[in-house]
Amino acid sequence: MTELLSVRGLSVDFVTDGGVAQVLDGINLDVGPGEVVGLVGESGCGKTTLARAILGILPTGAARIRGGEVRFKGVDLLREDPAAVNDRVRGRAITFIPQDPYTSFSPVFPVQTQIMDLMKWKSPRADNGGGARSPFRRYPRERWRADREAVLETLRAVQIPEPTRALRRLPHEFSGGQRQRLMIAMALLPQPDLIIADEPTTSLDVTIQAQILRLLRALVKQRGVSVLFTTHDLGTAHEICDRVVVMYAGQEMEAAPATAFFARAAHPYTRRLLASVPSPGGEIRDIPGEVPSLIAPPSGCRFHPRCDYATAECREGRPAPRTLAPEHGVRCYHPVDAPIGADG
Amino acid sequence: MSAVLAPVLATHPDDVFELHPAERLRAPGPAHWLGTDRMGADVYSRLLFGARITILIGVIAVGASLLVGVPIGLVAGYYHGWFSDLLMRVSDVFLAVPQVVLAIAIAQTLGPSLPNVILALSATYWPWFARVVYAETRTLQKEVFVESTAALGASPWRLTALHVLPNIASPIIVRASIGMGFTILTAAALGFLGLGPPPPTPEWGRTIAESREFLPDAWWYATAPGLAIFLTVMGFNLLGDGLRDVLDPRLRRSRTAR
Amino acid sequence: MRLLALALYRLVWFVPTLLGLLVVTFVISRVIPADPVALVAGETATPAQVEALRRELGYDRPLPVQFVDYVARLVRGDMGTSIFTRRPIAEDLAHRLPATIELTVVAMVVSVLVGIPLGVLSALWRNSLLDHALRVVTVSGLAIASFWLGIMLQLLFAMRLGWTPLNGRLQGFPPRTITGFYLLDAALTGDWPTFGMALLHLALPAATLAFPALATLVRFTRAGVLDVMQSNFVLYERAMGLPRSVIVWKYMLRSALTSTVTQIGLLFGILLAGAVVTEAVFDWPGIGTYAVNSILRSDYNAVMGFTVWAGTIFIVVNLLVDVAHTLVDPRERTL
Amino acid sequence: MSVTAAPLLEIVDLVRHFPVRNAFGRRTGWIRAVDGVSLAVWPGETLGLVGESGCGKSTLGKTVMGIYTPTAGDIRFAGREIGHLPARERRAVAGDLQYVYQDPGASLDPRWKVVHSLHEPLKIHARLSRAEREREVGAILSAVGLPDAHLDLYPHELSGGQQRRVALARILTLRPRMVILDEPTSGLDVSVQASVLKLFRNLQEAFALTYVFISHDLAVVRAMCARIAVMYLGTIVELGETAAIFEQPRHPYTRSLLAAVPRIGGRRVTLDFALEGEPPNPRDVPSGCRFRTRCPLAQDVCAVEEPRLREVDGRRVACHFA
Repeated sequence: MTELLSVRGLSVDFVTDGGVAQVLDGINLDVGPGEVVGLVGESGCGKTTLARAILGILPTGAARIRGGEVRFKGVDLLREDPAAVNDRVRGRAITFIPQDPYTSFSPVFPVQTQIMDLMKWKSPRADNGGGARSPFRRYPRERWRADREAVLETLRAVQIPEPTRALRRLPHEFSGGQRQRLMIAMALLPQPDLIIADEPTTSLDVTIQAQILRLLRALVKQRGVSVLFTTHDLGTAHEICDRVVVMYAGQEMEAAPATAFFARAAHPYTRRLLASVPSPGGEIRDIPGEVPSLIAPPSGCRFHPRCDYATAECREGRPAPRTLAPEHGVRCYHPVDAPIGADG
Repeated sequence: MSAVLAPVLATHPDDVFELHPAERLRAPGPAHWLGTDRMGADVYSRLLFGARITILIGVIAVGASLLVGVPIGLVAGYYHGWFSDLLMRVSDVFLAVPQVVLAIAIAQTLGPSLPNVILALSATYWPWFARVVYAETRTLQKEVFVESTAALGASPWRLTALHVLPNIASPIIVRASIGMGFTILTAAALGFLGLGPPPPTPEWGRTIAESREFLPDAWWYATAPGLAIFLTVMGFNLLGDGLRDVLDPRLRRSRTAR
Repeated sequence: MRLLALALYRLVWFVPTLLGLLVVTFVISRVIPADPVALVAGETATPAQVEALRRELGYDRPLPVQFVDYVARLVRGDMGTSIFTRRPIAEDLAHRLPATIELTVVAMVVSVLVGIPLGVLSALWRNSLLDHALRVVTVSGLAIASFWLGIMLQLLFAMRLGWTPLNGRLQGFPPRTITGFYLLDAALTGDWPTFGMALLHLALPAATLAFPALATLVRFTRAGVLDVMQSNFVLYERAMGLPRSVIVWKYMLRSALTSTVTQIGLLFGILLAGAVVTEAVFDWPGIGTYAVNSILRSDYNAVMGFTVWAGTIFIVVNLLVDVAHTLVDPRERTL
Repeated sequence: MSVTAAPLLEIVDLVRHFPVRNAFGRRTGWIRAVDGVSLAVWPGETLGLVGESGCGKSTLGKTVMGIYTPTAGDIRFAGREIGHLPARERRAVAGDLQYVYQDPGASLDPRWKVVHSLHEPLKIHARLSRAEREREVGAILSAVGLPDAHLDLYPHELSGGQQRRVALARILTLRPRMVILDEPTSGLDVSVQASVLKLFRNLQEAFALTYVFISHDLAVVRAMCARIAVMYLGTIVELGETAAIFEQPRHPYTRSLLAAVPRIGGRRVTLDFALEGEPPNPRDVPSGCRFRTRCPLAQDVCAVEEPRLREVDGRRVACHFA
């Protein structure tokens, strides 16, 4: 399968007051065309950093890319001319849905200003040749009209009532759910190949979350857009993803198609994680120990201090990727071959 | 520091109140590091004694403002009601007039003297403390630890004295330090306008006013006290900024740790 | 409509604040002094003259009655008569007001036009040479005594270099009075040599006055921009690949300005206060010089009149700033 | 749960409204955050209070706790009316009735060492000697699983989980009978959530606690609570045994709410999710039934008559068509 996005061996360090934190440690990740991939992990596992590294918007002062590549349609974005990436990839071929729809709009401009500013540079009808970056660039009348039509149509698609009036309003006049619909519309408008959605439903209520997930999945499937969807909530991942990748402490542990993932996950961490979801029967199982510091992370597999199956080799080196079934890969010396819930 | 040690550091301590007509307006040299003034007094020595007055004005005025402003801010911040509104409105009225203007009016009414300058400055600076304390108290009230301690059954007194006050101490200290600088500037302006302590007190603002008629020749006469004001005020401002940085990080870290 | 309601609301607060100011000045002028009449009469008055004046001024009546009378006079624009010029104080002040406004507005415009862009650049290029240089400017701007700065500028540019006049507003005849602002009048009448002269006279006092205001603006704009840089919408716009210049000069600046606009109100206070001493240094014929001269002549009524005027102007400006703030920040309108 | 025992907490027609003021400070309306809620909590049980943001569940908790005063209605705790007590007497009740915030660590004064924070409640409510206090604090500290060495630390020197334990210990030193837990797991990762829930359970057993468990997370509530009350726009729409309600919800809102919860390892629930729109503003509560604007079953009667909670199928439901 030819991948749309292919991350190989990506390592990112953050310089902090306490020392250098190894936030990403040799990450591999693939997203195929038209595929919705869930990037699941607990807070601090590096999923947001990975999303930002792919977008190329890591904080310039603190973050350092130690190695690896981010291939998008065969081109390594880390080594491409940054200006070209900004013109042709970011906001065009790869768009973004942020976590917090409340603060991701500028509070002082009407929604129309913000959407049309995006369209001025990122509309599929925009010609991003020379001078594309100039702030004084003209917005041709013809294109403006066509773009605005597209905006209204997309707002209808994300079920914003009365789109023409909605455009004139300020962001704070919308509810959280509606703002996230606007964000989805803005992510779709440039007709991208890939959308990176960073915990887009975390701040929403469960019924609104259900509406948004249903809408997002329907729209991207209908348009054949790929999505990389980060979340800490396994239930959300289950609702939206075709394939799930699990991260722990800056390392990817397991990647599997959604059905296989929720039925026969093989990595001990994944299995523990799935088991800690409260069961209807009231049984609660936690993972003993705490998430390690990334400034002095455990050697080898970073889960080994909390793992029931850990052996000496887990401490010595990080396990190489191994394929258990088609598209089901795991990085563990001791993968568990049993249905979920079968182990003690 | 140098203000306290003025009598020791001064090269010509007697000059402060004595006249030496023969040595009028000498340029800086080995005998008089910063030259002499119209009375033939050593500018450097008068500066040091001026520092004592300046610091004295600052400390007493800021101290008095603290004593008035902090309790008012605490009461207005802790209780919600018409009385709080009234207190803050009163302080708003004081803030609504530029400090120099109000201080001029007060100092003019009372007549130029050292205690009156201090009174004028205190009367115009206390609202700043009331404002800061009020705002900080209101912010703190929304903090979970204050609300939860109240829910634990703590009395308002306990809450204010043991939880609120210690937690707003650092902004008060920072404000006080910056207030020293501000007060010294205003005091100098009053002195310059002739509303400060009367001569022969070696007050810096008045010294600059006196020196003007001897410009441009006796440039040192005007330059030295201005630089002294500048360095003193900057010292307090930097101290305030520094204190902000020193007092804050621990708190900030504890709040972002979660 | 909502905006109008808000402006009205601010006006509702304007009246008590103004009344509060009058109470303060009343207390200062009538209650604090042991014998306010003696102050008004001056040092040379005989006891009999003082008593006569006391009855004439109505100072023998109860304080609340006096206060009502005081406010009523002020509302009619009656601030009493200056002992020195023998003219109504309100007239004196009105006559000198244009000079002060000209000076303050020029200083304000200079500090805004220079201060805000410098603040933005200082934040964008944090820890650059420019940023460090500007930090020196801001720290000294808040620490320097403006009268001393004025004297030093005179010493250097007027006395040593002779580039600018030493003081005053204009030598020779002022342009034909249309607005009372020399720059504007000269430009309107096409009298360009006078315009140049007026500008030259204005340069040093305006620079003196603008310096602390500029320092404050740089400081606040820098902090505001640094704050906005952390915000989620800037992250979003970066993630969507908008040109950096659009993010900075449209989105970030606009957000940072909402707090800076509030600062301009405070700034005006700094300028007005600074104007008193700056005018004194440069013999600028505005209300500041008038106030200082009145202090020196113990012209008591005139000083109080000046205080009321300055306070009122300041309150009015803050009212306008409040309204402007609601214009700049749409979130305020729902308040 | 014994039916014969008296309820520990009984709320009758509790109302808490917040005034909405315009720019002139004039009241233009009310936010009807809690609008006529009645329920009872029996000793030793855990009652779940669920609903989406803005449904009034936190306001309800804080009103019971005395952080807000009730606009109307009664709160009876251990047989005593506590909703309208003078401040001093109300503060004394805090010894028996306690409140845990969403982020308990934030309830510690950042400038106080752990030891002082733990002694404080005992200083307020109990007359104990220093030695007695130390014994008490030591016992509680080990119950929440913290070493004595932590006593001399400041909150920012502890991890988030440790802060949470200290905050719980602080509340438990008073040996309260009832604890209101306000969104105690919101924002936590599942594995951390699991340890926190375990801790709550152990403490309930060790200290014979009664919990009111406020949460928007239905999976957590299902695991923790024997009974639940579902809130919508300031009122209770369904109240009864958790198992029964999850098995067969009778109120249409409860049905939608349960349908929205992802269930791992099955059909995607969002494929069938049908509820449209968002909850109305609590300033403009619809006439009659509050849910009618989004309800698939709504009829004319719903706009006219507000349904009362009535006994249906072993639970109480506020719907004309339940």
